[in-house]
Amino acid sequence: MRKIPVFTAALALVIAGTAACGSSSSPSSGKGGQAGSAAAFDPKTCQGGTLEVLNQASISKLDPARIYTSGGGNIPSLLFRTLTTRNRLPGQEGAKPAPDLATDLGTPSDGAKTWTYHLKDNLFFEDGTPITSDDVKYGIERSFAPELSGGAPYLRDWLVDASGYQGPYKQPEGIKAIETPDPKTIIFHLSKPEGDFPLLATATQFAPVPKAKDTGVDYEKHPVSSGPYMVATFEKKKTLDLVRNPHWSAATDPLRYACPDKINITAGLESAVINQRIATGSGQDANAVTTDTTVGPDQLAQLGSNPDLAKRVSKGEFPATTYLAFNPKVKPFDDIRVREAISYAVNRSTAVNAAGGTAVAGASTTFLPPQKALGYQPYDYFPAGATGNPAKAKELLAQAGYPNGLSITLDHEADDADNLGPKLATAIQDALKAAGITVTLKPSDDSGYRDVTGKPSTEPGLSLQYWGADWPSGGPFLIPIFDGRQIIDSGGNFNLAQLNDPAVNAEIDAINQITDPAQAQARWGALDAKLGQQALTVPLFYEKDVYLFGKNIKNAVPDGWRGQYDLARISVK
Amino acid sequence: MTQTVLTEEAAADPGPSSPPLPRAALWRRLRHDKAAATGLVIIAVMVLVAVFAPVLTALEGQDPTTQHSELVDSAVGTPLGAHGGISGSHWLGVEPQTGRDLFARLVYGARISLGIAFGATAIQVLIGVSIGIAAGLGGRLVDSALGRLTDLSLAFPYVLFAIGLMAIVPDSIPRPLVLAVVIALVAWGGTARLARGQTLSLKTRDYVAAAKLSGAPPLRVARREILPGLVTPVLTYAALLVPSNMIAEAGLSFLGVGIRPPTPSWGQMLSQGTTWFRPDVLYVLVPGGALFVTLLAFTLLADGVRRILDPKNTEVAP
Amino acid sequence: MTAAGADAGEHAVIAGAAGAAGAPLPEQSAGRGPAGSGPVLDVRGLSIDFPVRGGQVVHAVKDLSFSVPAGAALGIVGQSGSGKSATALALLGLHRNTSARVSGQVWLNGVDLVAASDAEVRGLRASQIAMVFQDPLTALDPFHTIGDQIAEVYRVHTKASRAQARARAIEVLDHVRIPEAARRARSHPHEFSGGMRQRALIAMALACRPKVLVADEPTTALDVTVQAQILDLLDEVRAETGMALVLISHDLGVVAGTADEVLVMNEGEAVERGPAERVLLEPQDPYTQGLLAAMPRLDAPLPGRAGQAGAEPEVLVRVEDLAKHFRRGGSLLGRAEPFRAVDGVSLELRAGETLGLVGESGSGKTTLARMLVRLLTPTSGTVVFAGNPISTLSERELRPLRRDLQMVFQDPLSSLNPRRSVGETIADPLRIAGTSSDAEIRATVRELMAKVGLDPETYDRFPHEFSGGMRQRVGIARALAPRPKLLICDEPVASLDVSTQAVILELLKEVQREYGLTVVFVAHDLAVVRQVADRVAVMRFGQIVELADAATLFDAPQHEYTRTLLDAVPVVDPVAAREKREKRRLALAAG
Amino acid sequence: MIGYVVRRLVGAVIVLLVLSAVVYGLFYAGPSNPALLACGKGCTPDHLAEVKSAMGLDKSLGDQYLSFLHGIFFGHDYSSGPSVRSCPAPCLGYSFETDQSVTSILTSALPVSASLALGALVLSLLLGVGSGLVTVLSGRRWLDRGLNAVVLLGYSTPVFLVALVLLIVFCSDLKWLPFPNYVPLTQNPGQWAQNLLLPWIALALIGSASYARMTRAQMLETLSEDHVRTARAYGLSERRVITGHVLRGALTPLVTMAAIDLAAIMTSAVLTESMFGLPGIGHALVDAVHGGDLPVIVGVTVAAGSLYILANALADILYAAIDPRVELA
Repeated sequence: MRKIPVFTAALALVIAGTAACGSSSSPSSGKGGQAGSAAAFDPKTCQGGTLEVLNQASISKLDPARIYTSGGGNIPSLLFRTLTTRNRLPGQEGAKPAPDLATDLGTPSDGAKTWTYHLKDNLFFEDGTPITSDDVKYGIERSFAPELSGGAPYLRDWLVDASGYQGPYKQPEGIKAIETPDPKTIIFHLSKPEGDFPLLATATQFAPVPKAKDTGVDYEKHPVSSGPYMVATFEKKKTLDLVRNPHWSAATDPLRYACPDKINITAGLESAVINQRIATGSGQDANAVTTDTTVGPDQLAQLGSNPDLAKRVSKGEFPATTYLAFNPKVKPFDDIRVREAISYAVNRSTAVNAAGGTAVAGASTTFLPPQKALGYQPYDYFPAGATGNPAKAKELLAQAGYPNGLSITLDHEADDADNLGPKLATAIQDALKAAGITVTLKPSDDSGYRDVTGKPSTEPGLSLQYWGADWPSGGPFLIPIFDGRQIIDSGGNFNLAQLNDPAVNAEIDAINQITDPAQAQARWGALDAKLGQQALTVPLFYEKDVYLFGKNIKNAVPDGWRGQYDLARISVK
Repeated sequence: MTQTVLTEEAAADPGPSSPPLPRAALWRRLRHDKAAATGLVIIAVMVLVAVFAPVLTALEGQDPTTQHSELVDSAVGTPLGAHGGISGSHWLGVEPQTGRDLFARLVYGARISLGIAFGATAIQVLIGVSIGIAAGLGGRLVDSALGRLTDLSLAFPYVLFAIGLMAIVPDSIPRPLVLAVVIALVAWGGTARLARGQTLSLKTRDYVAAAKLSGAPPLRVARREILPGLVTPVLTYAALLVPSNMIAEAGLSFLGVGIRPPTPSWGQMLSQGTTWFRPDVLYVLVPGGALFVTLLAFTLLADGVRRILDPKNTEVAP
Repeated sequence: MTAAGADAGEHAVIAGAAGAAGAPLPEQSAGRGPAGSGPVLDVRGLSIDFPVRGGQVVHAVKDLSFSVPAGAALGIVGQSGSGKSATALALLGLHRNTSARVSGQVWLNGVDLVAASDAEVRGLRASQIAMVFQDPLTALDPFHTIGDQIAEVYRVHTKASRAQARARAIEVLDHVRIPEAARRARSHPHEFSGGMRQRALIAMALACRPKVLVADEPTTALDVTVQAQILDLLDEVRAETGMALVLISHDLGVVAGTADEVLVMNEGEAVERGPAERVLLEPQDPYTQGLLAAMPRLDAPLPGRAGQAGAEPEVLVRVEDLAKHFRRGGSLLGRAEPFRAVDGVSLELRAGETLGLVGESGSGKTTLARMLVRLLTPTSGTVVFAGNPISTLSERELRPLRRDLQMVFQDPLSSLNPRRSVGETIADPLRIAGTSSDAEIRATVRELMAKVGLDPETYDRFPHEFSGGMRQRVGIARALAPRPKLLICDEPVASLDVSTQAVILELLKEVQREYGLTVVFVAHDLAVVRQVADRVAVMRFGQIVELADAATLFDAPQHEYTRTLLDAVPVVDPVAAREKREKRRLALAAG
Repeated sequence: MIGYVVRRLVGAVIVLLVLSAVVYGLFYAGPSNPALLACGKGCTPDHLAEVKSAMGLDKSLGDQYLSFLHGIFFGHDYSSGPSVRSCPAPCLGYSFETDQSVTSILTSALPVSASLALGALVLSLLLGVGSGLVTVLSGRRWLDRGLNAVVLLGYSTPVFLVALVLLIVFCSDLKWLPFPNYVPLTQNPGQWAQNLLLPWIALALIGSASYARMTRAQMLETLSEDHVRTARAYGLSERRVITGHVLRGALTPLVTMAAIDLAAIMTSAVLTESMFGLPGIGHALVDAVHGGDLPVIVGVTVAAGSLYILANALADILYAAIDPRVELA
């Protein structure tokens, strides 16, 4: 139902590309895993069988440099170990990072501007060669090559003097800001304090790549595995079959259980078919899961009456908000009363229904989703109730000089795959009609939509938007949207309000220096609440993720980072 | 979309030598042909429904775009109440998720489905007949150029090209118009081929020579001698084109490149309905049934006309 | 002609007249015995009905009786719709499993084909009675070779081996004088000419040595010279094999030289039957008499053409070295040799004369005629009409001259727009000229209609409501409407029954006189041309081989081809016909 | 014969050239920005510039088209750095979004589409021709009417409706079949057929209508031909008449229809592929359209058009080979 986009502050756009690269996660409401098997689950005896993964999104990229993931993704994380990784636990604990290749979460120094990591012992690639800190450095350098673009842009921003680096093919001397004094140690020098660095280090760009095996753009045909599985066959956009990596050792990797002997991923399926197959569960489908298809209305409607099916759902929350974005540079949205009127007029019931109902979306009046890891603080400055307050909206419009109503255009995506399509747009259209606002809908194809809305010169006055966290923290949620220095004129901009408030910018810099998560959370929450008063966005709903899994699947527990069960910990036995 | 193929069959059989049937006689026989008459009545009803959609929805007291979140289950979006929420104020129930009135959407959807089907057919016939006559009456060069053009249009993978075209047409043009034009543009070849074949056959008739001898200029020959001879075969063919265009519209809307929301179209409703088959079967049955019945009506009519006009009238095997 | 045959003939006429099928006479019981002197085919009280739409029934054949002795030849003659073809099909039981209802008896070799079982009838077909059909183009399966088709028939009836059947096929093909029979047996039907195909069909008929051969209009689709060859062949194989022949034709001339006995049918009934000489030379029945009178004949006295022989009339049309070439099978990789439909024709048309243009199919006569009125543009050469070079003028320049050049077409159905009323069709040239008011035009049209023998009240009727002859009158009226100077008649009577032919020819002569027209009369039928033409041009392979006064051309033809043509024309007098056949045979032997 | 084939193919190539030029021109000269679209989602300005120069979009449209044509015969290397994306001949373009040559997308989609089309065609022919023959040969009026009704139903049912009902009934409710999941023939023929069964049935239910109607009409026409009367007049049994002299003539026109159908299903069974999740050509195109992947749209359209034209040419050649009357000089 939902493709899984993740976002970047600086340059890049949405990537739904890779099969896996799912969303990241954060403290989950932790309802998942009531299957009860979680408690009885023993990772020691779970080995065996073949896991089937049925996905919609094509597996079009498998190069760790090119994948855009949150927390290392679901499928990529089976192949690539990274310096740190998500903690893979339900609830709030799961929203934290944990050491992976590294021995710990890193040692900050110089006011969180320098981060030092040491690699564990006995780490090997699938061919048996040992993993060194140079391999990690090389993996990061590759991701700067233009022909391997696609990953998150943070490193380019954060590393000292790295923004002009063109990758190891053109500049074999490498990035000065990364030091590898010995094969076990790697040191990162940042241009500014970044308390979130251990969370960023979960990305696949932090996976080691052996220089000797690098074949450039062809590397993805068989990326060298450092994780529990390796590629057996890979057919772009169709199938990816994984088998055990003999040189991976569970001793160095307590978080990945690696239960199934084989994992077969099939892409390009219709969402309805995926859900039907998992629900029906005949034959191999009893061992099936999906990493990109939330449950459809057919199965949702059955959950109440079908206890067998109800046992086979995982309910989590990926921290993401769907909202209306204003461009205050465009009339009439320069007038805060118009923005407020629209905030009052929206009908969050129909909006939530458009997304599939309260089972998969929760009405939201805050920009930050209701998760502690992000620093959520409740507020509702323009109370619209469940179904909108058109009277108050009309009043404000009259004050703003539109006593006879208003005609505006709403930009949205052409299809409903990202929940930014016609369904939500028509719900908004219908709700605003009650307040005397006539909405003209303007759909664009996915790519065209990002292109139009991401360029300040062409940005429409009002558009449907979605924002998800690259990792469970308030920073990646608020910075790209509200930091004035993140406005990008050439395209790929996400600060759609084009807000450049020195006070806000300064507060962001201040929070970034904090390395204590609890402290930072409180400050992010306060910043969100303050920004909310300006009515630069109309938050509509936050995301709930309900995934089905097959009859034989055990330990399908949604983690707190991404709200989704973790393939590295699922068993089919 | 094998449906596109069947129109070829009709094109291959111009059946030129049948004596003309006066319109009145055709009408009389049509009324006595049970199947064709049924088709005609259904089409008439559908057209009336489409034309009077605002009146009908006003009678019901609903409109096709107002969302009723109170009428659907807030958790999963299924309509509340039995049979998709059928009630005195919502005659066919409501749409899942949005709670929009299904009857209102159905009757407004008829406007789109029928309008585009008729519109596309009209454009197709216009293009096809013009090109066909020009090719048939023009010289060797004109004929071979237009013949190639026709081959080309027939060679275009129908659906693929329509999808491709829909993707690049700017949004400023009204969508139904775009759809009608695109459908017509990718499928005028059959009509052109039929019209050309018919023209070539009529051209050799001596009465065309006689008209030339009477001093008739070429345009008069085309209008007075050729065009009337095309009316019957082209109309018969067009009767088959209408349902095939309707399927094309439904298919494109189904694929999400057709009509844009909130404007209702049957194909689009069906495409939404596929995920609701079990929780709300009515949501599939209503637009699906309407589409099926209308298509069947057109096919019955076209078949009836063909049967009546067929000089051999091979209803029963010898 | 045997006495028994004559008796049977009398009996048939009597039985027909009495309207009773009657009990078999002793002769018939004899006929059912072993093949001998009695009739091999005996038809008694045959009636055939066809149900049509609306529950009505057409009585195609009513109570028909006749018999054919072994080795004899019966000619059945009738105009279209007389029931002769339905009768032919009944002789082989081919109405089985159709909607036709057959009653009466058809005795063949001791079996009544009407009552026998399907298997029995199948066994008799080809082995006892075989049939040759009218259109040799469609009568053979296009997918199989000629030899295979003959061999298949032979094997079905004789249980012969493949090789034997093949040998038999080649044998019969050789018999019907197909050159290189062994090689041609491997050809598909489309590789044969029309005449060859008809020979192949006859060969197929001969394959199982049947006792009776039914030939239904076997030469109607063929040119006159080929027709003569096929008729000669039929006559020959009958003589050689001793089988009986039933020859069915609309043309009295066709049966004259071949049939011993002739049966004339009209509206499903036998109106007259008897020995060929008697029926053709001294017909008793008024219907037969009418048929014979209407038939154009080469031996009738030339019609007088008074007034034409006077002072040298002016030349209306001058044709010089006219040619028309059609490209065929043009391709990307090479150009095929063009087909020279008309190849260097020069002639002059004198005002007020009628020029007959004769030739076989493909001789270029129609192409030439159409170039005379610029319906076709010549490849080279000129046509000068009253001082105007109409072959080179542009369409626009030509338009004012169009009214002077009119044409009457062969097929009256195809030459009238089925979707326009006859009145408007006739009015068309007047409306295009645009010089008269609507009332004037209507008056003129009514006048014209009356003149050509149409009821002016039928102004608003449509062509399909008229008979063929009436339609041709409409065509003539349309051609006359602009008061033309030159009238081209392209086979104007070829698709009409012989009695209608005579009337239309008379009408044409009349209007020519009245309007002072110059007429070019195109026809394949020399006898028809002879009736109307002052001068006659004979065409072959796109060229005029002979051009002369009618009298000269018919009485003393100069060119070899003209003579061949004239010799091939069937004549009604059986004695004369046999003489002509003998002449042809000698010529063939000599050549 | 050879000459005919050559001529027919040369004609096909000319039509193809025009087709590709039209498609190319239409899409690349259209209002959308090809470089941006080709660059795909997640395109950075760096990447965009790279793609732009690699695609040669700085050149004129005509030059671009020529290099597109050149690529078909000689391949094309897209390079803007040390690593080269090579697209060997026949190169129909390069999808920068998925980092694959269009040719490789096509070659992986083609077997799926071909499997779908062949099976559906065989089933359509069996059902359609079979029922057409039975109707005509039995001569039963009720059968004839029944067939006509079925044919009309087939004409009136959109394929996605059939597909949906089949899926629900056979996979979801009765569970007689697993949900379709394409397995290559080379991998497991049994599963290949099992997984394609429903799509085949869906297409055949609709496609066979045309064949049934065509068979019926052709049979009736051939039965009324003179040479069939000749065969009967020469004492051939009804069975022999039908098998020896009717079937071949009656069914020959179906060859043309089948060849064109084959191409049509291979290229245009978008809805069927989409409903049954078959990764065929139609699916690839829909993906490309939704992703705005212009090189794939153009490449697939051109390839599909070629397939169509070749099928037409093949049909003519086949027809000529079967029917001795067609001259091949």
